[in-house]
Amino acid sequence: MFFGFDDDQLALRDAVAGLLDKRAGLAYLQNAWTDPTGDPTWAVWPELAEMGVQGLMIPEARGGSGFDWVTMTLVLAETGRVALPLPLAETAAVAATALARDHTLLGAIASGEVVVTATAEVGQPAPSATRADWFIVGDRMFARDDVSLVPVRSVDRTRDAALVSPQAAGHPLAGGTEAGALATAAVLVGVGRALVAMSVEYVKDRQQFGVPVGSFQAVKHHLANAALAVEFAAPTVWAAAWEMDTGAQTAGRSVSLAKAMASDAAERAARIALQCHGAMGYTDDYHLHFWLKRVWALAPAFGSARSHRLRMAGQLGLAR
Amino acid sequence: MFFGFDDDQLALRDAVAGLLDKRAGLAYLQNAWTDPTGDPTWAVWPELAEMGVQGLMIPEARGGSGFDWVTMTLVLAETGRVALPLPLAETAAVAATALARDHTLLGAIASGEVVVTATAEVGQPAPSATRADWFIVGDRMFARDDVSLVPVRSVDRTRDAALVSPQAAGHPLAGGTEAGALATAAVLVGVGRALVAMSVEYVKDRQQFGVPVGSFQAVKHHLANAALAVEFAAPTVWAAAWEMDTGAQTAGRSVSLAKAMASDAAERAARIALQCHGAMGYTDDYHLHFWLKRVWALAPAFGSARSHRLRMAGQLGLAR
Amino acid sequence: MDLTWSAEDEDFRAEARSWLEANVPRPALASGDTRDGFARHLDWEKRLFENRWAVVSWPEEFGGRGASIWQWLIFEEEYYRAGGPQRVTQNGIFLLAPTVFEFGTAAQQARILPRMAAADDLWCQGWSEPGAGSDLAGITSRAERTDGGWSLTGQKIWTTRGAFCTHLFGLFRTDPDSSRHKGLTYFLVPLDAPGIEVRGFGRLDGDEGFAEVFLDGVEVTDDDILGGVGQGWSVAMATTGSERGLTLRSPGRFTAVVDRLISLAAAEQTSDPLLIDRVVQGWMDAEAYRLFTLQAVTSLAGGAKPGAESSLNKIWWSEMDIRLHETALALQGPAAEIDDGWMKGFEFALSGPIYAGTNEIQRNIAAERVLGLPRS
Amino acid sequence: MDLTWSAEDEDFRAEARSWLEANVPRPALASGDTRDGFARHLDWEKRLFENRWAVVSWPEEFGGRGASIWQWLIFEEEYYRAGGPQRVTQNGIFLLAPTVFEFGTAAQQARILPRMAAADDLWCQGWSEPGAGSDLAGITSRAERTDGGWSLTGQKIWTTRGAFCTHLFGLFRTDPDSSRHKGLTYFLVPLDAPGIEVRGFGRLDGDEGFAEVFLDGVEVTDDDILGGVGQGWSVAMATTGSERGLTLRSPGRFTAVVDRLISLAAAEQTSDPLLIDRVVQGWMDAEAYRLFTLQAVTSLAGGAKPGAESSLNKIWWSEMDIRLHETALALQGPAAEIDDGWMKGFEFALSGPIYAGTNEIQRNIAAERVLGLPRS
Repeated sequence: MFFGFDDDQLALRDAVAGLLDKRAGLAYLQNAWTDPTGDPTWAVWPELAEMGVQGLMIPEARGGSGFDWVTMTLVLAETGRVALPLPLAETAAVAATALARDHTLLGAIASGEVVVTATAEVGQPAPSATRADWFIVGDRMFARDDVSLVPVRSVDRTRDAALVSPQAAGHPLAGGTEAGALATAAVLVGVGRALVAMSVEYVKDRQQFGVPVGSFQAVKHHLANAALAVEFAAPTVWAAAWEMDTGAQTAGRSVSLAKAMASDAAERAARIALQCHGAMGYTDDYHLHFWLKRVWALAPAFGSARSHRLRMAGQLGLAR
Repeated sequence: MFFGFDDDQLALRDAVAGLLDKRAGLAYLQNAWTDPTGDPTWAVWPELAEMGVQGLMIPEARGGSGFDWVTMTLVLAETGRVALPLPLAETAAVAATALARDHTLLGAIASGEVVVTATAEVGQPAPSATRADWFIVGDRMFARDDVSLVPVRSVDRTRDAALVSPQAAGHPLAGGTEAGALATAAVLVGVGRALVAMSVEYVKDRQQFGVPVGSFQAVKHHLANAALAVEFAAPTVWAAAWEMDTGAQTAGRSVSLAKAMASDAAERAARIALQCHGAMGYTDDYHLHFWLKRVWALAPAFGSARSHRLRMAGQLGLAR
Repeated sequence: MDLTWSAEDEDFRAEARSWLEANVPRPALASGDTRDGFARHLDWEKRLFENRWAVVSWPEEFGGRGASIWQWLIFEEEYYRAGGPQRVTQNGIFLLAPTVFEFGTAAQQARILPRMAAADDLWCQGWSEPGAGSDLAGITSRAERTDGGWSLTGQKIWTTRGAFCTHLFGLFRTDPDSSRHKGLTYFLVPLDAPGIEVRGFGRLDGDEGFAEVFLDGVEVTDDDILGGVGQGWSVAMATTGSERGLTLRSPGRFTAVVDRLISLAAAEQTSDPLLIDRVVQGWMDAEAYRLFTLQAVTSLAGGAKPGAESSLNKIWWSEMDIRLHETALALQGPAAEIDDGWMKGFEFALSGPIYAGTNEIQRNIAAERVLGLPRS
Repeated sequence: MDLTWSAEDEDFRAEARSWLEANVPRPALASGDTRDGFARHLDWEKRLFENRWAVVSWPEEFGGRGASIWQWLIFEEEYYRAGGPQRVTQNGIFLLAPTVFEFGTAAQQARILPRMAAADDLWCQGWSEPGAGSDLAGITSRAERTDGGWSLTGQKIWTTRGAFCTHLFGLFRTDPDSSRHKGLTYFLVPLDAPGIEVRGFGRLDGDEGFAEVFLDGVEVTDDDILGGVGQGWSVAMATTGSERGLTLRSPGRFTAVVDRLISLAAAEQTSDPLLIDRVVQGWMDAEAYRLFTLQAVTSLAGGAKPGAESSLNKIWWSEMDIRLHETALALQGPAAEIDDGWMKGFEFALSGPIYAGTNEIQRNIAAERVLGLPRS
């Protein structure tokens, strides 16, 4: 029994975090908000590929590094922490794991040449629709020419979202929605932790009534509640990743647990973060809103907390 | 439009409150806890009858004073305020309104000679089972000889509860469960208000860290939340009473609204009251527990909040 | 207790309903928090005024109908039932006007109110400052005595629709040696005065609904003071009562939202009992708010002053409004991320627990002034 | 990451399971918080000790098995899975013993621990006083120097099962001029010493689970001090860490409750999707607690000290425990008022957010020491 990460996993996480801190900071995100499809936004994509992120879970024989879901969820949480507006979860976690292990596309995914986006069901929004080469809808994948896209204005402008309707049979995948749920849960844990951390910094700094607002008990309790939700969601994500890696019989249930916990925790953290920022959180002149809106887009994606609870009810023998 | 009470209604409420304050204080309640069926506990019953409480809604021709539901709910809230351990809601509100307007029993109810208890369904606990002469189960009433009783130890010892199973056809009633729900909601508003008031007094007095615990923001916010819940439940009870009095088409829905709001508010107030009292609330050496346990018994009685919401879903055209 | 409306009130309702049904613009106007949308909303305000629906509860001499507070409630109910546009004049009508009625001289009332009703003058609120939010008494913008009056200098922020308005009402420190609640004065300031710069900026949803107002030696006169030099705090608190309490959020706003929510549940053919239960709870919360308001208005109509209970009121409606919109988003599923309709409503609702005194402050007030707990 | 158990751990589990299945008393014993029930629980404790299951993680010399912290978790899981009786020795084993291991002399360890493991000595906690609850540093009970040692005078309250215990561990003020956290000393006191009076009183559910302990010139010696004169606060805080954190509430307690809850839902043939959803949420909360604990224990097993995160831990389990029981009561409907089984469990669960530092205090600690917010 060892509930933790090994040195290789932590080193890779830290390397990705370092790259993101350097190349995907606030100025980058601000630009991506108004230009989500532009080259400055996408310049980070090949750099991530060079570091091996897109190929993290791809077999070495196909140009990847053969890491596991545990490592992937750690890395995805880092992308959530900086609200990275690129479809890494969709490409590196969903496509890379749901394609057959010898699929020819894997090499192009690992090298960063190919961008894949994903959504759980027909007619639901998928991100990065302009730049994506391939579109996953549930457990099938389609070439760009084989889908019709209806661009929509997402509350999160960096998403560049479109509703996807397949126009062809597509390629079958294995476990695309499961992978999507787990990857999204990992991102949400990172977003939730960032919301708590940003709020803590803000309330330590912001003075009212002659003291930092973070010294008021109501603010303390709000943030303790946010941290509580996020920190109890996090281990459910790592455990689900480990079960996916080991092919545990309960892996599906654990993924549902992770997504339900992460969705609820991130929504709670978002609500509290906004309240603790007061008016400063309520303007798009300030950066908090990037993380809030990411939560609102991702919490219902790949199954809401409720839909995963319904699934667990069946798995627990409680369905009527 | 006038959402308030007239002078006669307020005078009667105040008279009952005065009697209860004098005759049903803490020492009385403490005694009723260990001796719910004894004469000291029941000595208040004829005094209430003398004041006209049991006959409040009984026609003058049958020995009552012909008041309305609005007055009755005001009075019942007073009995909740002192956690009166007598079946006044069951006798004076349920039996007195659900029996035919010319029923011969009405005179004996008004005079205090007859004690009626009530529960919503077969097999559910009814209070004051030892002393009751008549038993209402849903929309039928049974003589004592026509029911089998299984005494149960209620969490609220003053309830003297028993499970009631009818052994005969009984007398039909009109609107017994509706009356029970509204009467119980009114009692719960009184209990909830008392819980808030007792907690406010306690936290003003109790000192920790050199200050009253009521000066801590967390305690303030707890009690503001309790007051919020109870004070928004209260008008739904008065409005439902008025709709019952005027035979409004939406009266049933309004009763469900009142019971659902009052049950949830009282449970919330109980939880907060206990937490604000700390360990002092967690001993039966201190009086808070009488009110807590009354809430736990009454919140599910005559329909839980959920069951009333289900009913409202139908009334709002939302049932599937 | 009598929860029926008088024949007169029913007539008033019928007249309002019929006018609104015939006149409410279709399709709905673009957001009044954008420059284009604001202009279209202004046209609507002038139409309301011409038909004497702009300020129904004001005396006729100022453009109203002398309607009772009950009729005002009825009008609001009908207005939101009909899907009437957001009231871009509301900060003047609902926040400033009650203060002008209470503290203004006859000359000020005549100068300010009819032009406000006609939407000729558009008022925004200049209270918050970068260092004075929840802690409003931390205001540092100052007014210095000059020969002819006063010179205003400082910075206001979070001024709703400030970039589109013509006038600002705000608090300034007239006594340089004062601190906190003392030494403040309530000023009325034309935004085209020399020395004023207004910078609009985005709300959460990106619409330019906020402004910063920079004042540098702006000249105003004694006539631009409401309620006396140094009386600013107590004068402003009257407005705060309005902002938190009844006037800003009539029950009709929420019953209209609930009606739309019930329609959405039907349109989405929701079969999830949990979602249906949340819709029912939403209806219940709005209904409780309506009844609580009828009880409060009965008390006001009987001559009572609005008190600290308005804190409970604000907590209730603001948190209910968020829950109603969250329920709608849950009904929509992943498509909820599309930024129109309910999502925009949700973003707007999120401001409720923040503005006009955060709900943390409101809970303090409720605990201290309604329940009598000790100040800390 | 490796979430499998070693063969050795699985063997340990199998042995524990088989012994417990054969030995856990049926039907369940009467409450250990009543005089009769306590005696029956004492028999059980002696049986546990004889079979070396009383203190599995202690060294063998003191009556344990030298089990790892992982095996302790496994034992707890099996113990509650089997429906094992409440541990009436727990305040000694889980609160005092860690302190004795850390601060006790070899002589103290030899004197105290084996008799504690054997349930020969029964320890209760003497910390709270009428004026010192959440504010534990407000202790006024005092210890005065005498020729041969110390004389204890004062009053302790909320002492769990104090009326049935033989010894008390508690904090007393040894420096009369001290205040707050300073000048306190941790004493071990036999309850049969002259000058002690113990009065049992009821918990919320009426069982005599609490006691007041009155001390009037009770003589103890220097050997009865744990950790040095004046060191009481820091010595006690070690115990507080245990009380809030892992040891008092192993995940196995809650997974067992959830299993019973799922059975109840089946037995009641619940068809209400809202209730089913609450049961699922209960399972999720307990599962998250189990995983959070595995993560925390991995860190402890790696040599880390339990820290302020134990505050998050305590908030989670205590509030989860109430929700689990509320869900069970909702499943039972009006019959829930019958005061046995789930209702008694609910009443007990309600103590969770109060004892061992209220959850308000825990949230302060989490905010200040985990998140780094400023103390007020």
